[in-house]
Amino acid sequence: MHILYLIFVDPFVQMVHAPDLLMQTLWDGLVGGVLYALIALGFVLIFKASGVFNFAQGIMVVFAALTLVGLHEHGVPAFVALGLTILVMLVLAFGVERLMLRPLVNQSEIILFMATFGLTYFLIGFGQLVFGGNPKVMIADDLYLPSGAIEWKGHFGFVSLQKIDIAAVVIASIMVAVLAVFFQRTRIGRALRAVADSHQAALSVGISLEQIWVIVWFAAGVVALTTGIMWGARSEVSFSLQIIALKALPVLILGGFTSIPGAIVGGLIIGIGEKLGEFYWGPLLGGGIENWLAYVIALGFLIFRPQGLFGEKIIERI
Amino acid sequence: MPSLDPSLDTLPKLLVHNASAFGSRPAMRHKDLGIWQTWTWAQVLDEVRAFSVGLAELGLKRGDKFTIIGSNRPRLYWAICAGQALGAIPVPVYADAVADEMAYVLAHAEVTLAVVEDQEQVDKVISIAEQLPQLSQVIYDEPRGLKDYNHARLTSFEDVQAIGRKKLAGDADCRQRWEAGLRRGAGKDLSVILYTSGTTGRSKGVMLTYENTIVSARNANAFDRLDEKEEVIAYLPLAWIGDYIFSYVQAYTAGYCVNCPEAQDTVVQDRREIGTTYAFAPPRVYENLLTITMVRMADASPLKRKVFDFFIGVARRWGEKILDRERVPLHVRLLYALGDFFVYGPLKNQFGLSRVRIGYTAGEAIGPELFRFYRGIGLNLKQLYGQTEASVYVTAQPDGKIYCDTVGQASPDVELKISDSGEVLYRSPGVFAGYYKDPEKTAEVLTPDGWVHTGDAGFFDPKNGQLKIIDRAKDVGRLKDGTVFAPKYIENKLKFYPNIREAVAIGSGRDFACAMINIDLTAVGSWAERNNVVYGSYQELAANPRVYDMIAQHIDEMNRSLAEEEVMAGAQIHRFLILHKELDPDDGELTRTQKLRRGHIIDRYSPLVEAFYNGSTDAQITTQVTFEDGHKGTIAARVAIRDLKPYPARAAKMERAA
Amino acid sequence: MRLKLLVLGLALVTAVPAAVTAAQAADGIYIPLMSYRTGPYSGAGIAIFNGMHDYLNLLNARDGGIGGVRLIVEECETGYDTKKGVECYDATKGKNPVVSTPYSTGITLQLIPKASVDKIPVLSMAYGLSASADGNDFPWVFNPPATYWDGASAFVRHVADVEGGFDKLKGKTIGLVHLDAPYGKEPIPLLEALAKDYGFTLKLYPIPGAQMQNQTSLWLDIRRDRPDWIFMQGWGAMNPTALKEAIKVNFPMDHFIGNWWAGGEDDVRPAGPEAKGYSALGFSGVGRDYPAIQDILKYVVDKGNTQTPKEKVGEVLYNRGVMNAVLIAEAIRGAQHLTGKKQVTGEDVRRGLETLNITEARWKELGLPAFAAPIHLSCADHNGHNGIYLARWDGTKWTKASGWIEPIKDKVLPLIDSAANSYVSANAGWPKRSEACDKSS
Amino acid sequence: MRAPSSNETALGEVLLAVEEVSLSFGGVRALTGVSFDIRKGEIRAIIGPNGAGKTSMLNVVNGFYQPQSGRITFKGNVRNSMRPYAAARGGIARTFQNLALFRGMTTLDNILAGRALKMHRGFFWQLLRYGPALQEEVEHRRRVEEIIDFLEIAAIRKVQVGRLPYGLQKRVELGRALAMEPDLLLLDEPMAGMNLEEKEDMSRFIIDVNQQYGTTIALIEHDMGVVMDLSDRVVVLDYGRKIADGTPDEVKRDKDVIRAYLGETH
Amino acid sequence: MLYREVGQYKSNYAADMAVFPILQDRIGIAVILVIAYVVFPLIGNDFLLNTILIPFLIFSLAAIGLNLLTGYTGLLSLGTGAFMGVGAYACLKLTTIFPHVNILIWILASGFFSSAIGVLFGLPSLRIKGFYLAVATLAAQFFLEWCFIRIPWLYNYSVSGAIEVPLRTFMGIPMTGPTATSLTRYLAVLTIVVAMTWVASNIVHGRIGRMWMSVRDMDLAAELIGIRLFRTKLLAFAVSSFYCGVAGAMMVFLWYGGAEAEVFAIDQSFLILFMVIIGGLGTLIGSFFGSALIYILPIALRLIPANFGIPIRPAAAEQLTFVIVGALIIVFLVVEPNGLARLWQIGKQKLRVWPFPY
Repeated sequence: MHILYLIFVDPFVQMVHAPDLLMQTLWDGLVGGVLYALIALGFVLIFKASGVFNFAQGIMVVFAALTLVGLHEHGVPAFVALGLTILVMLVLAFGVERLMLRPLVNQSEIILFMATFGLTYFLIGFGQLVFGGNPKVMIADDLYLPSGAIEWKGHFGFVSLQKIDIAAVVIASIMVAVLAVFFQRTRIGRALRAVADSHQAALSVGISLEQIWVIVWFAAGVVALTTGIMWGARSEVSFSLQIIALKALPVLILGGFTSIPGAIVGGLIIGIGEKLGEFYWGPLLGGGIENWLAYVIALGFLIFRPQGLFGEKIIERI
Repeated sequence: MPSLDPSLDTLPKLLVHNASAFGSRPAMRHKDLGIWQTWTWAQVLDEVRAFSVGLAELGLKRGDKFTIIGSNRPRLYWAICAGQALGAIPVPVYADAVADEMAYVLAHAEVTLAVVEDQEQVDKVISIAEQLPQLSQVIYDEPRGLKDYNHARLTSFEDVQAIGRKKLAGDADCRQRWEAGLRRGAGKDLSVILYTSGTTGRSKGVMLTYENTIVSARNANAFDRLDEKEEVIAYLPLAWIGDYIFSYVQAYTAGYCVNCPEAQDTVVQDRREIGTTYAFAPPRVYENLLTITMVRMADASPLKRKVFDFFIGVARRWGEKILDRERVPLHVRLLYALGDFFVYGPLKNQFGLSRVRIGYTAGEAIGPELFRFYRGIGLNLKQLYGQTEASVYVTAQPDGKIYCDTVGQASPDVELKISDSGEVLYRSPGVFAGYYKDPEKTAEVLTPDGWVHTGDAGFFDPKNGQLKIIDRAKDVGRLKDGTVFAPKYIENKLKFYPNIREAVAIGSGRDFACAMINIDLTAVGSWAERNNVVYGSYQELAANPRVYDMIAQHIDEMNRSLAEEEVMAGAQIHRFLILHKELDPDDGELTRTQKLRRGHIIDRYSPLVEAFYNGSTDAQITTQVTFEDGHKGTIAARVAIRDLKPYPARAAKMERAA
Repeated sequence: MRLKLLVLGLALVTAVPAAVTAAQAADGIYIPLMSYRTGPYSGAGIAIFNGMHDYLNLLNARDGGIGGVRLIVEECETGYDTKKGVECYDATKGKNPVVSTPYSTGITLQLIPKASVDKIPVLSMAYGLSASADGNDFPWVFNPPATYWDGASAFVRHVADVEGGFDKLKGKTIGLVHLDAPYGKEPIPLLEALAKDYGFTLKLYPIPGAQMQNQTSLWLDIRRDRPDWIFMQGWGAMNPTALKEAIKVNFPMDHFIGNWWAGGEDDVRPAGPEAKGYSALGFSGVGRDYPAIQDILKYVVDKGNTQTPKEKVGEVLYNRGVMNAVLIAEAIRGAQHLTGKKQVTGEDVRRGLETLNITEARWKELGLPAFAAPIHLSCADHNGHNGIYLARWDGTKWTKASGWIEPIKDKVLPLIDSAANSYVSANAGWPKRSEACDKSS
Repeated sequence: MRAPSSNETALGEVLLAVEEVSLSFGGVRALTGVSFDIRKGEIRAIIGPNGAGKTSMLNVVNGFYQPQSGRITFKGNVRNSMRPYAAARGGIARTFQNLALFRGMTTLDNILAGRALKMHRGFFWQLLRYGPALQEEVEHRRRVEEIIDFLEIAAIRKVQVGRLPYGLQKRVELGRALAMEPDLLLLDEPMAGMNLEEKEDMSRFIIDVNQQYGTTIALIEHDMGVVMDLSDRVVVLDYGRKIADGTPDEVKRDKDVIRAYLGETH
Repeated sequence: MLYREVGQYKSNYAADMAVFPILQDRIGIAVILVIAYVVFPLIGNDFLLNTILIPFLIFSLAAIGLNLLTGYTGLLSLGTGAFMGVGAYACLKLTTIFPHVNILIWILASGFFSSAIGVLFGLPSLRIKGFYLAVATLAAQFFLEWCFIRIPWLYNYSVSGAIEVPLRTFMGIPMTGPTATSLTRYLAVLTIVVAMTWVASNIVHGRIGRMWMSVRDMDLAAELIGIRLFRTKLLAFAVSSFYCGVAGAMMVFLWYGGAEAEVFAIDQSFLILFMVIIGGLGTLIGSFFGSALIYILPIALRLIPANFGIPIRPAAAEQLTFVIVGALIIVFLVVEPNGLARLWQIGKQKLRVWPFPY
């Protein structure tokens, strides 16, 4: 009985009693969710255009952030370093297209998936070789990212909103909006959507498949850089950051592998869901459940909607 | 003349003997349903007995003729024996014979019963049934597709066996009666009538007694020390004396195992699986294998090709010496051992010839290069010379005395002589009893004192005393200037080139020699593919100037080698053309055993022959052809003729001659 | 083409391990360092191994080795991966190493059973298996100068000092923020025991490895629970993230204390000045104001015979590396003294370690006055349970902020005994100590 | 509507009856009130222009689609819909328009897989692949070899089917269906994409299957010539409705059918 | 060139359906077994046995396990590490509760526990496929990992929180624990791997293997021929997890001799997946190749600089190893997406048709 009370009553009592904590949890969930969504967006872009399940998205986040900080460490001014990093991501996109995607065209999904593992290994080694393996501090100040917090106090307690988190939410939103416009309104964007349907259709738009691949990988690279800056500023830039990318996977299940709005909504659901779960129900199990809770939430959804929240309905044709 | 043990003087008697002597040894295998179904001698006897009794129930009796039509399947071999056990005489017919040909043979032999393979043969027999009033029963092996046929005169092999088994089970004496009937057969009895396709005219039915075949077979087994452990594959036409002796009579006398392939086109694979120890094949088979080898090796990587060429070179130079156990330097032995590991062994393995102890080539002269190639890689290939009329064996080469240009010495019990006109004659226990219902022809060939005219011109090689066959006696001609012209000799030389499938040399009574060529579609096709030569059909490829260039080069090479030979130097090819169609037995251009019917060809292509000698550079030709489904049509083409420059006879030779 | 690649690959794969066995140790004392300059924890690793390597190089450069025998120092990269650690161990085993320094709890656990078999002592300086402090059960394993339990107890003693006595601990809440892994959970039994004795409440805040950089909800819990003190058994990227989150929830920095793996420069630098007041445990000196460190700068760093950037010399973890190297060197010296041999073996060094006695004076002799508390090991005590001090982050650097704090030994020792017993009983057939005991010099 | 067929007397009882079956996908009607029957031993053709619902009909029969209404009676059992597994157990086998072979497996394994329902040896014996399990494999292999022999595909026995030419793949698929020893064989465009010779072969196989094994066959085919030659009775669908049903001759003369086929050229 | 197939004919189906129908292959297997059982024990030092061969074999077995699921049945799983962990922890509990039962029996029995867990987490495969299923198996991975850390009962409440492998003997010879020699452990691992590979080969060559492959190649058609998809998939999960579980138990008991939960982390799952894909999906021999390449190649690469006197720091060598392994993975996939096993087949085919090119 007591256990039922702890599961079904107590958390809600707590929510009512300490609304500041609830709000703080929701806010933190929101911020986490936005960042998950950003990583998931990288996955979705690439999956939609090339059918590649890009396992390297996580390492791309680290690699981008590392390049930025590493360049700065070598005395490159912050914004020049930012520009150079974007250039590096472009080179990476070209390299991936030329050396990996093109030779592997028409291979099965799992082979491409595997190839991104290879890419992951490569980037781990390469990043450490060039910039060293020690953790680095994100150059948040040099990029004029805000620090400190806005605290909102009242009789119910206080809610602290980190300025960097606000910035993250704002930048992520802008990023998503830009990408959305880019893919809805531009010729390239239309081509990209056409590719998702059929490769033939894309050719008729007049853009080669190769170009599209470069574009999406580059876009994913920029998304990764943004994620890297934000997450790096929240903790530090180190290789363990790539584990965060795994968090994007339940988001993908939830949102569907091909849906940009799915990635965003999924990110928010997972972000908020896991924070609430951890905070209010986690202690029942000794805490630390956040790590698998996201997957369980996603799995729950999956049983009822095998194609994800926004994925297209799968009709088996024979 | 040795006389046979009367208890073993017929094939059915041998079967009964084998069933007790080698009861559990395999007598026959057939690749069917994916695996090698095996029958021991005891099982074969059981199958044969059941079928035989069934046949008797259906009315087959002593002296009746019955036919066997189909490919090499155990049941058809059993049918032969089953009929013989009743004293009936089998008349096997070529399975690919067209209905006309078949009708003639069956009618001539007065066949009353047919054992055939499948629907295709049943259809054929039904289509000629009107011409065969005596034919009362058709028995088929493969029931597929025959369900809806009128079964009044149609029975399946199994049903016949079932009848036999039922009879055997129900009637205790039946078995004794059957065996008694079997014992009534004797060596002097007529055992089989084999129709020879003959290079000219209608087929003749060669009558052979049990004694003919069994003595011949027994001698051959002794000659090559064959015993019950041999494995052979039966893939040559059932109606051909070769198969009858090798796959049936010799197997029954030696007790060895006969393997039937799954299908005609899996023979190579099946031979490989079985690993035959005793092989028999016309030169064409060896030729095809070599062609395939050369074509495939042309696609191999350069390194591999170098290795291959190098070791084949070693084999050419030393292989035969090693095979004949001559003394060779140690380093050559080592090199040859390496070659055996890298090339010869794998090659023989690919051909399924690794375990072949004795391989015969016969039926036609084999190209010397071809012969040396196989012997070089360690295959004990030998030549023999034989005829249906002799129950195969006339001469054969004993181990260690192998020459590529002879056909060997007289087989055991065979007497040989050369007539004044140069024709080869022989006398032996295998000599046939006569042509069925054709005493005139018999008299032409068989002298009253038992000598048989072979129709081949030959002489004994003074160096080794072995017989050398030049050509058909009537084909050996002379050019106008008197130079000896042996067309077959030239043709065989040409046919060694993988690109040339068939050649027809012309020159008898003419000023100079010419040749009509059939290119090999596999070899030339692959060459074309590699050289970006586009072609849509055989005809198109044959007319291609680059193909002409290539063939011209081959003939030129041959001319040069002819120039080195004293007798033949004058018979170099001056002009040639490539025929627009492949020579085909259906058009009567080849015999069913794929031998050239030269006379017929020269008639058919007379406009081309004329063009050779009136100096035109091309000629129009229209020929009638028979398509696979039997309907006839014509094809027309304009065929180009090329000139070649003959070589002067070699100076060196002249000096020596002088 | 494909085939050739395959053949090439196979040849490579088979050829190389064959070459390994051929390699032999040259003349000298062979000291393999299992290092992790790569991987997620390389931040700490690089500093430590720079310190170790530089000090041992100093001995070679300045003194010509130890007792006239050169030291052959070879690093083997583990990337903090247990698998690779064991691989390193097996790969270097053939070259007669005198000591092994696994530098990862996972690897240490692997090596403990092997040590007695291979006769190579394991020196896990303030990490590894706490129970291995018991020299009777673990004659081949050494973990001076303090165990995690000593660290946690020192923390409690500090809290008591600040609060005004152990009796004041009653009713207080102490939070343990720890990595959710064996290392992180190590202090729990001790803190639980102390909580029972002193009447404070212990709250656990585990951080799973995958969540190291994603601790928001955990710190919300802390905000809700408001513990009075927080002790952090942290590691790698978990530390700076925790500090940032602590700042976010306004947790008072002077009540937030990390253990010695949460007290490096890289751990606090990302949080910057806002982390001012955070302190961490330490047992080796900070800074470069020691003659020996100056010697390193002179003989090693300035000569370019190192991978260390000059400005990193003297940092917390660097100095810890130096200290570890001192322990090794002193043990070798002791072994040479005990045996009279110059070229000592692992067995000799084990004896050297067992008789290790670095007094205050000796520290001074070594050019490291008051660098660490005196260390005295014995056959029974392989740890020393030495004094620990508190280093405080002043916003830009670490400063020593306390004297030597003694661990609460009477609580720690029984725990070590029972842990050693349970290890031995779990491992039926664990060998009885057969090694003779040397008198301490 | 159903005119007595000329060889009705030769036909057996009703094996499968479809009554008033309707099927729609999210508003799109694929089948509307279709009824027809298939009698034991006959070759029944289902024809119709593209998009007439032929394949949907087969999918309903073997349980891939669940119709919204209607009844299916198979071997006297009445149900509203089938599950594919139940259909397979009940003796319905099928081939597909676009091949549904197990591409990674050999011809032999594909056809052996068709024996899945008939193989029962337990897991333990499978682990050892010995004794009863091996014996079972051998027994079924023999049956499969007969099918291989029947379809003349001995030469490709051990070739991965993904590498075979289209025509042969079709044959292997037929082989797999035959391996189930079905009572009712559904063939979805068995001759699509074949050349004349291959079509003739396939026709021969279909007839042989029907005659030799007595298997009832329902087939969809585009080639009218083939349909008219092969089938005993024909049902014609257009836009998901049945417009004709009868012998080939009757159907050929039917006005609706002529209109449907002529009107197809939009 | 080594193949001489003349005279190798099959006169019954049992012989024709044998796993190694060709004599030379059977000889090859015999030679490999002799090397494994006789030559290696004679020449092997600890490095070869303990660092190369034992892990190689264990990873091979785990790869076989995953291959049964992913390669044969077409179900992508990223939970291999956790399933291995279940085996390891189950084995620990079993031998703790029943210490007198032979440890080898428990190592095998622990497979049943991971089997059961595998089936449980295989349940979603009814509804979901492909990458969605892969992510679903991640739930298993993370949940189980959490359990290994959070449930002290699993690790016998040991202070270190790690599995400490107790000493167990077999006929008086120590099999596990610190005193067990590399050689005994190697022979135990080898025997288990050989036996289980043989069993796996039996399964995949028989009825069940065909069912799995049918589901993999075309699940709809499989259903149509009467294969019950759900059962078949769950069976694949069960068998696959069994293999992974045994591999996990061996990993801890016969290789590490003690391990933290971290050993069964997600990285392990990925590593095994690497092996399966690089080795060749749907081939047993590929599992061995993949294991050799992914596990042994980095070791070899790391040893190159040290043994050939290339002046490179170990850390840089390590980083370069990552770069090279990563690049090699891509190169291998480009060269032969079907894995090393396919290369092997091509090579074997070349030898069979030698001297011909095809």
